[in-house]
Amino acid sequence: MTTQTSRPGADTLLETRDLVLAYGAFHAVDGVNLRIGKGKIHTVIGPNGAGKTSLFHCLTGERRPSAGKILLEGRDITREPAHGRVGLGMSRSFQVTSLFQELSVHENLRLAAQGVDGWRALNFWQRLNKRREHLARADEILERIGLSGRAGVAAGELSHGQQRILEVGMAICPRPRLLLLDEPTSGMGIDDIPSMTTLIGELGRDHSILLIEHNMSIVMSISDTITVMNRGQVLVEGDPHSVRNDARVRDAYLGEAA
Amino acid sequence: MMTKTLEPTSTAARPSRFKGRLGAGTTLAMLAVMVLLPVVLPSATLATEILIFAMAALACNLLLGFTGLLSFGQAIFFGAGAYISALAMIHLNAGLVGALLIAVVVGAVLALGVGMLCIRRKGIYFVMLTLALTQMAYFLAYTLSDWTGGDNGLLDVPRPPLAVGDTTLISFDSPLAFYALVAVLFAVIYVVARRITDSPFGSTLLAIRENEQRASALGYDTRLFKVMVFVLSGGITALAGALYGMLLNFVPLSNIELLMSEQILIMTIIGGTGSLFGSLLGAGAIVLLGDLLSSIWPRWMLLLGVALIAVVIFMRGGLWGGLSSLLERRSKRTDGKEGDQ
Amino acid sequence: MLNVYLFQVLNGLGLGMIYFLISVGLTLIFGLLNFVNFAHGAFFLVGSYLCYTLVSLTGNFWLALVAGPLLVALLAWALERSLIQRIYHLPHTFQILVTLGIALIIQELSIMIWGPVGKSIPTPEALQGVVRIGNFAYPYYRLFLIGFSALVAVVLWLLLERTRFGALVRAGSESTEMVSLLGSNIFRLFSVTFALGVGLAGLAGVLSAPLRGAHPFIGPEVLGLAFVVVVIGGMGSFSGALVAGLIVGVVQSLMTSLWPQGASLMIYAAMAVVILLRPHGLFGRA
Amino acid sequence: MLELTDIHSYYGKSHVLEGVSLTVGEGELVTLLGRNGAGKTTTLKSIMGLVDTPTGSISLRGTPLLGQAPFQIARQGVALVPEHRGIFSILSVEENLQIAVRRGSRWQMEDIFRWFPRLEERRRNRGNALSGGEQQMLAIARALLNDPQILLLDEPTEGLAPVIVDEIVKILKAIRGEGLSVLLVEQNLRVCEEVADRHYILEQGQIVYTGSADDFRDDPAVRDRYLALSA
Amino acid sequence: QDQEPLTFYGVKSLSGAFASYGKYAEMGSRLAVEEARTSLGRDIDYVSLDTEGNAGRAIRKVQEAINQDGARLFNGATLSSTALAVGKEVAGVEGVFMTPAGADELTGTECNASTFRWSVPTYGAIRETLVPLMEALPEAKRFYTITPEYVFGEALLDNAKAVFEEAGVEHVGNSYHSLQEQEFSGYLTNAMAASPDVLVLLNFGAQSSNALRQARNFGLNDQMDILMVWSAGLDQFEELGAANVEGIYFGAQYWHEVDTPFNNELVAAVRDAYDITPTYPLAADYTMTRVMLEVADQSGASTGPALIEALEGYTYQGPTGEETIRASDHQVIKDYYLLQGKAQDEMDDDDDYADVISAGQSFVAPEDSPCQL
Ligand SMILES: Nc1ncnc2c1ncn2[C@@H]1O[C@H](COP(=O)(O)OP(=O)(O)OP(=O)(O)O)[C@@H](O)[C@H]1O
Ligand SMILES: Nc1ncnc2c1ncn2[C@@H]1O[C@H](COP(=O)(O)OP(=O)(O)OP(=O)(O)O)[C@@H](O)[C@H]1O
Ligand SMILES: [Mg+2]
Ligand SMILES: [Mg+2]
Repeated sequence: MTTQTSRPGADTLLETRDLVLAYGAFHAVDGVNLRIGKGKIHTVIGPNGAGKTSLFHCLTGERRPSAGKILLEGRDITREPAHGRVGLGMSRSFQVTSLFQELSVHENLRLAAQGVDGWRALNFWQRLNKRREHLARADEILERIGLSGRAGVAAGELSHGQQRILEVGMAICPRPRLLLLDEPTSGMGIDDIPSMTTLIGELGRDHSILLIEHNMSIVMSISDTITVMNRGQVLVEGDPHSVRNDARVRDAYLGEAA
Repeated sequence: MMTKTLEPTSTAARPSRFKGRLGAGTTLAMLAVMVLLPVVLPSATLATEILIFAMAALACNLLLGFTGLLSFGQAIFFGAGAYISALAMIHLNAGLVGALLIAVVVGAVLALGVGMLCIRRKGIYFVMLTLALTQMAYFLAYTLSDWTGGDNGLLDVPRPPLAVGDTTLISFDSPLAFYALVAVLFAVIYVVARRITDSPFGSTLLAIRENEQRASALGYDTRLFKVMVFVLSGGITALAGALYGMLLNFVPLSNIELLMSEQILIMTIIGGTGSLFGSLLGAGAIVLLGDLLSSIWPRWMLLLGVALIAVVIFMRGGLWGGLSSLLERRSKRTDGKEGDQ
Repeated sequence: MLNVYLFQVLNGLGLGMIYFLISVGLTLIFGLLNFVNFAHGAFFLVGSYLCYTLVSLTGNFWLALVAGPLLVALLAWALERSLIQRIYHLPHTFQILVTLGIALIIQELSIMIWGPVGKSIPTPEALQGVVRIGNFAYPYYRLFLIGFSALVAVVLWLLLERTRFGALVRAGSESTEMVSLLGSNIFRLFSVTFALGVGLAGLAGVLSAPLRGAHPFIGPEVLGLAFVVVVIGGMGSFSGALVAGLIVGVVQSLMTSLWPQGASLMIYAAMAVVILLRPHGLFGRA
Repeated sequence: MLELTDIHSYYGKSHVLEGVSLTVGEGELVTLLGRNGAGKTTTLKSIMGLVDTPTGSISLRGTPLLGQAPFQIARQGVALVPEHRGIFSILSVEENLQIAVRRGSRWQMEDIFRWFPRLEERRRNRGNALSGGEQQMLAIARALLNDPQILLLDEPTEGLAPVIVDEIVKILKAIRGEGLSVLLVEQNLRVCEEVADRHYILEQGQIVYTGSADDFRDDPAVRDRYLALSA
Repeated sequence: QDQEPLTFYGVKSLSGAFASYGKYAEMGSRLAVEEARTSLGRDIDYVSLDTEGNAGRAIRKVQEAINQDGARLFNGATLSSTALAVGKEVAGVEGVFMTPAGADELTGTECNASTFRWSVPTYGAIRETLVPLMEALPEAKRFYTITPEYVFGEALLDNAKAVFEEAGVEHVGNSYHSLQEQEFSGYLTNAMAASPDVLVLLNFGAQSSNALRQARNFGLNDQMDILMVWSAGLDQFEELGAANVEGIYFGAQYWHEVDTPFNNELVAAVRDAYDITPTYPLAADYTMTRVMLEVADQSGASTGPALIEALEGYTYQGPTGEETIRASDHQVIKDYYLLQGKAQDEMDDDDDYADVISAGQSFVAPEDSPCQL
């Protein structure tokens, strides 16, 4: 069987080709071909240990793939370091909350907004408050994620759920074209989940999103495309309806929840 | 919602309105201290030594306090600055400005190299790399004895005047005049360093200190930032080293020893990591402690040991942390509503 | 006639075992407690001086060999309970600061107790003399040291890798809270581990005393050496300390025949190269 | 079995629990629900002696626990599976289990491997080479080896695939079947309803609702009010 | 008559890594000042400046003393680097500085009008040990040296090589080692391989102690004779202990059992004052302090240059016998000793570690010295 090298369609934002990530002899990601369309919410689901986070690490530059390529609008970014990808319009959140614990919530967001500045972040002569656009962006995001009341509090003092929200807030600060979210709702309260769902849904209008998520109600309600991974490989790909009704997916993943 | 307080581990961590006010005050306090130092202390020479080490501690603080890099490599820059400026004056007839500039440039370039090597590793391995490089620099200085005087030290280091052509503008032969020179340089560096720490660059350093992985994911090339601080720190440290050579008219091999790195670090930490003013306090405390106690009790270093432990246990923010929390408590008592947010 | 290089290699292996002994306590404390002990050299110093005092009081080296390390461990235990325990959770910077302080205090106290001039400790009677190999000679005492260090290595390895105590201590290096949640008294576990690591420094001090005497300023040098070994081997790695100790010993011994001036440069250069090429040392783990 | 009376807990100066009282009976599975930041985790930590709890009383079968060190509390049979699982990443799966083994515990290694065949497969893996689900199983397994009288679980299904959640639910049922008392903190209502005997709801550091599983099921108003499901 | 008080400054390493030296040096200076107060009948202020074992600190304190208090009379300094730099500072204000430090540059390439040196340079130390040793051991034809790699060691080695050549013996090898080395087994192995008749240790302080200890450990003393050219004298013997010292040859600047009037007085005074036997640093700083105070008093010199003039060519009875301050380079001309360690059961008292084998003076002729004042 011959695999045809795909022509990156004009509507493809990010593409992986035969991506492999090996931990020693074990292939956590084993030849994944993924295509994320522009302006789409693309969700990756799969049982624990399927290799979702590992795939995610490759996309964000946290780990260098053992083989295969990653293309952003046709440009090969496989070897681009993590910080370089932000400049190219990719931004991520972490599965395990990763914040500047001792800095204030506002400062966390401001730093996130400033990050895309590239060389201008190296400016060591201007005062912080001269950079209005970052301050304004931070305020705007604060409003949007509903943490305005806690702007001055150190991030480490927020509750787990609030930290999750801040985590996503930081990811959208730099106005990315592609947003990579790893289990944004993990550990969130049931009451916050709907608002997170709404938030992601809204974000989906301005951004392309790659989402890793276990919460089926979110996944099914907002995804445009769902990729189901299993044992490092793509098991099924399709729209929510077809995935939900796929026997293999029920077997490997959904169980009774379907 | 209730207010939560975390124990502050560093004074630079979270700027509050109070700290801001205090910050502006410190620049003034700094100027006052610099004017008073030679008057209060028994000699201007002692005051000069304090400022020189304060400069080195401040540079160390940029690494440790603001970026979280514990460098045992400061002696490389300090020693190199001293040697290079002395050699430039002795062999190339460099003037004051030339000698200091060469020191700064060489210090910065060395720091670029050391930084690029060392930041490839993190944590204790980073520390050990800087330590190993210091040992190697020491060995090099000791082997190149034709240039450095080896174990005997480099003698006959001049203290040139500020001159234009052949006209001497200001001579620094008197201890007080030299003190004035060092004080002016220190003041400039202090103001520049403050400015830098308050800039986007400085705030990013704090972010890197807090969580490097996250900073990188936000688009910051954290290595670049770290190398830049190294360069900055190396340049300033080398300047301090050059001034030290001029002060003593002599460059001992001990300038480039591990012990020198250790001493600079101790001053930084005792003064308060993350506080520029603290560096002055730390350098002052350590130099004065040695000066006063050594004449009373030969075993005074025991007290230095006790002081080190006490700072960690009781006053983690160093002298500055202790001082500012004292002031903060005071100010809260006086204007209670304003102090609390 | 035995080739001098060959003999240097043999001598280096012997030296390496001593270096292993000097560094193993440091690597244990770092690996298990994630604690950077800059007072390691100072505890070594105490071991050497205790050996001196015990030998001059009783004339019995073997007594010193048993009592010396125990006393050092006891001192460590007391220090751990009163001071170190409070700083495990702090960043390495603070640990370095406190232990530097301890090292200074120990050094100055040693001068107050034993005077600024060093002391010599005689080689135990039973181990005086040398084995002759061709026209070279090797002291019995050094042979004994090699054997003893090997024994220590085996016992320690069994303790750490094959016992529940070892697993618990390793677990504690990751999360103290979780270990207490499993019902183990983490504080006692840590005290024991710290005392063990420091006791090993004391043991090295006692055993080195007949070779190098006791001197109040020996601490920093021993510390530097121990760090080189530990870093090359991988911080916290037990087998790393053994292999790196041997490597450093052999390199150093060979260097004395090849390029003696550069011996100490060489080991620091080796350390830098190892860190750059193998981020976690030869045997360290991420 | 376990009884908390009017406990107040603090992180430094911040007052997080403002008088929480609850009980877990012998062999009972009780859930503790509530929004983010309500203090669920803090309640569990208070029981284990991990947070500052100056007032109130906590007792296990009449023995006061307050004031004891966490390891002493654990030795009396209170086992916590914490929020982030607390797997020792540098130990192998087997070692992770071994250090928890208590002689005389109702469950021994063989039982564990029977219940969690996945863990047996991965027994030589380091803790950090496990997926989230595997880690959760390991954490529960480890707690069971620790001879528990009562098991405290903090969001055991967080971040798990639905099939694995089903697996966990089965395990919870089995544990309850063995007569072990369980206090479960959970956000997944489906799981709660499936396994629980009784529910508590915590809000801003106070218990605002308590009721049996049936009452809770029959009273959707409660959910709307405290858990804002309909939002 | 009313004389203004003399103020005297001792540069002593009281704390830090050279405390073992500074402690005794300080005792010596204090004793001399104490005695001079009665014998000269005038006020003498003594101020000690602690170097903290750090050359930089030492210089700053000397500068301070000079600038603040108008200090002009200094002695002491253990470290060569400190001594050289102090000499320069003092010369800048035409004061007087006398030191027992080891660097030949003090009265050689870096000499100046203000700096005086009491200790015998490497040239004399080598000549007065190797030559008499060769006489004592006519069979010894093969010599092996162990040398620290820096200026001081190099100087000793060059001098030793010259002596070997003159005597027509074979220099079968040399091992350099670095300044920080404390492990000598490798170097001793090199020495064994060369199978010399005499092993010559050219290092000093803790390094020479360890080299000797380990040489005994390797049984080298059974195979060859061992000479430590630059020993520190009594305190080093105490450190090594009788068992290590036995049979070994040592060079020394001072030995308390030398029978000269000055020395006998000194030993008695030190026993009286401190209940110890004088060590080299004690004797050196005592002698220098006493000589400087006496000359200052006798000559009535109130300025540096006058005192320098009075000191130049001054001859006095010192601990080694008659000692002369040579005018051309300010080197004190005095004896250097070759000692041999005794067996423990032959020691007459606790400090009787060694016999004096020979004593004598060898100095580079004034016209050959790089220093021409
Ligand atoms: N550092 C590592 N070394 C070896 N194996 C690893 C490592 N990290 C993860 N693995 C293995 O790789 C597989 C994939 O892990 P990954 O974290 O990508 O899963 P996941 O799909 O994100 O699961 P979850 O939903 O539980 O987070 C797992 O089986 C895990 O055991
Ligand atoms: N270490 C801490 N220091 C200060 N405050 C804390 C700390 N940990 C938690 N808090 C605060 O205590 C409150 C209760 O937190 P807790 O973790 O118990 O909530 P929770 O109910 O478990 O929430 P979640 O569902 O998000 O896990 C929150 O407001 C949180 O901000
Ligand atoms: Mg994952
Ligand atoms: Mg919680």
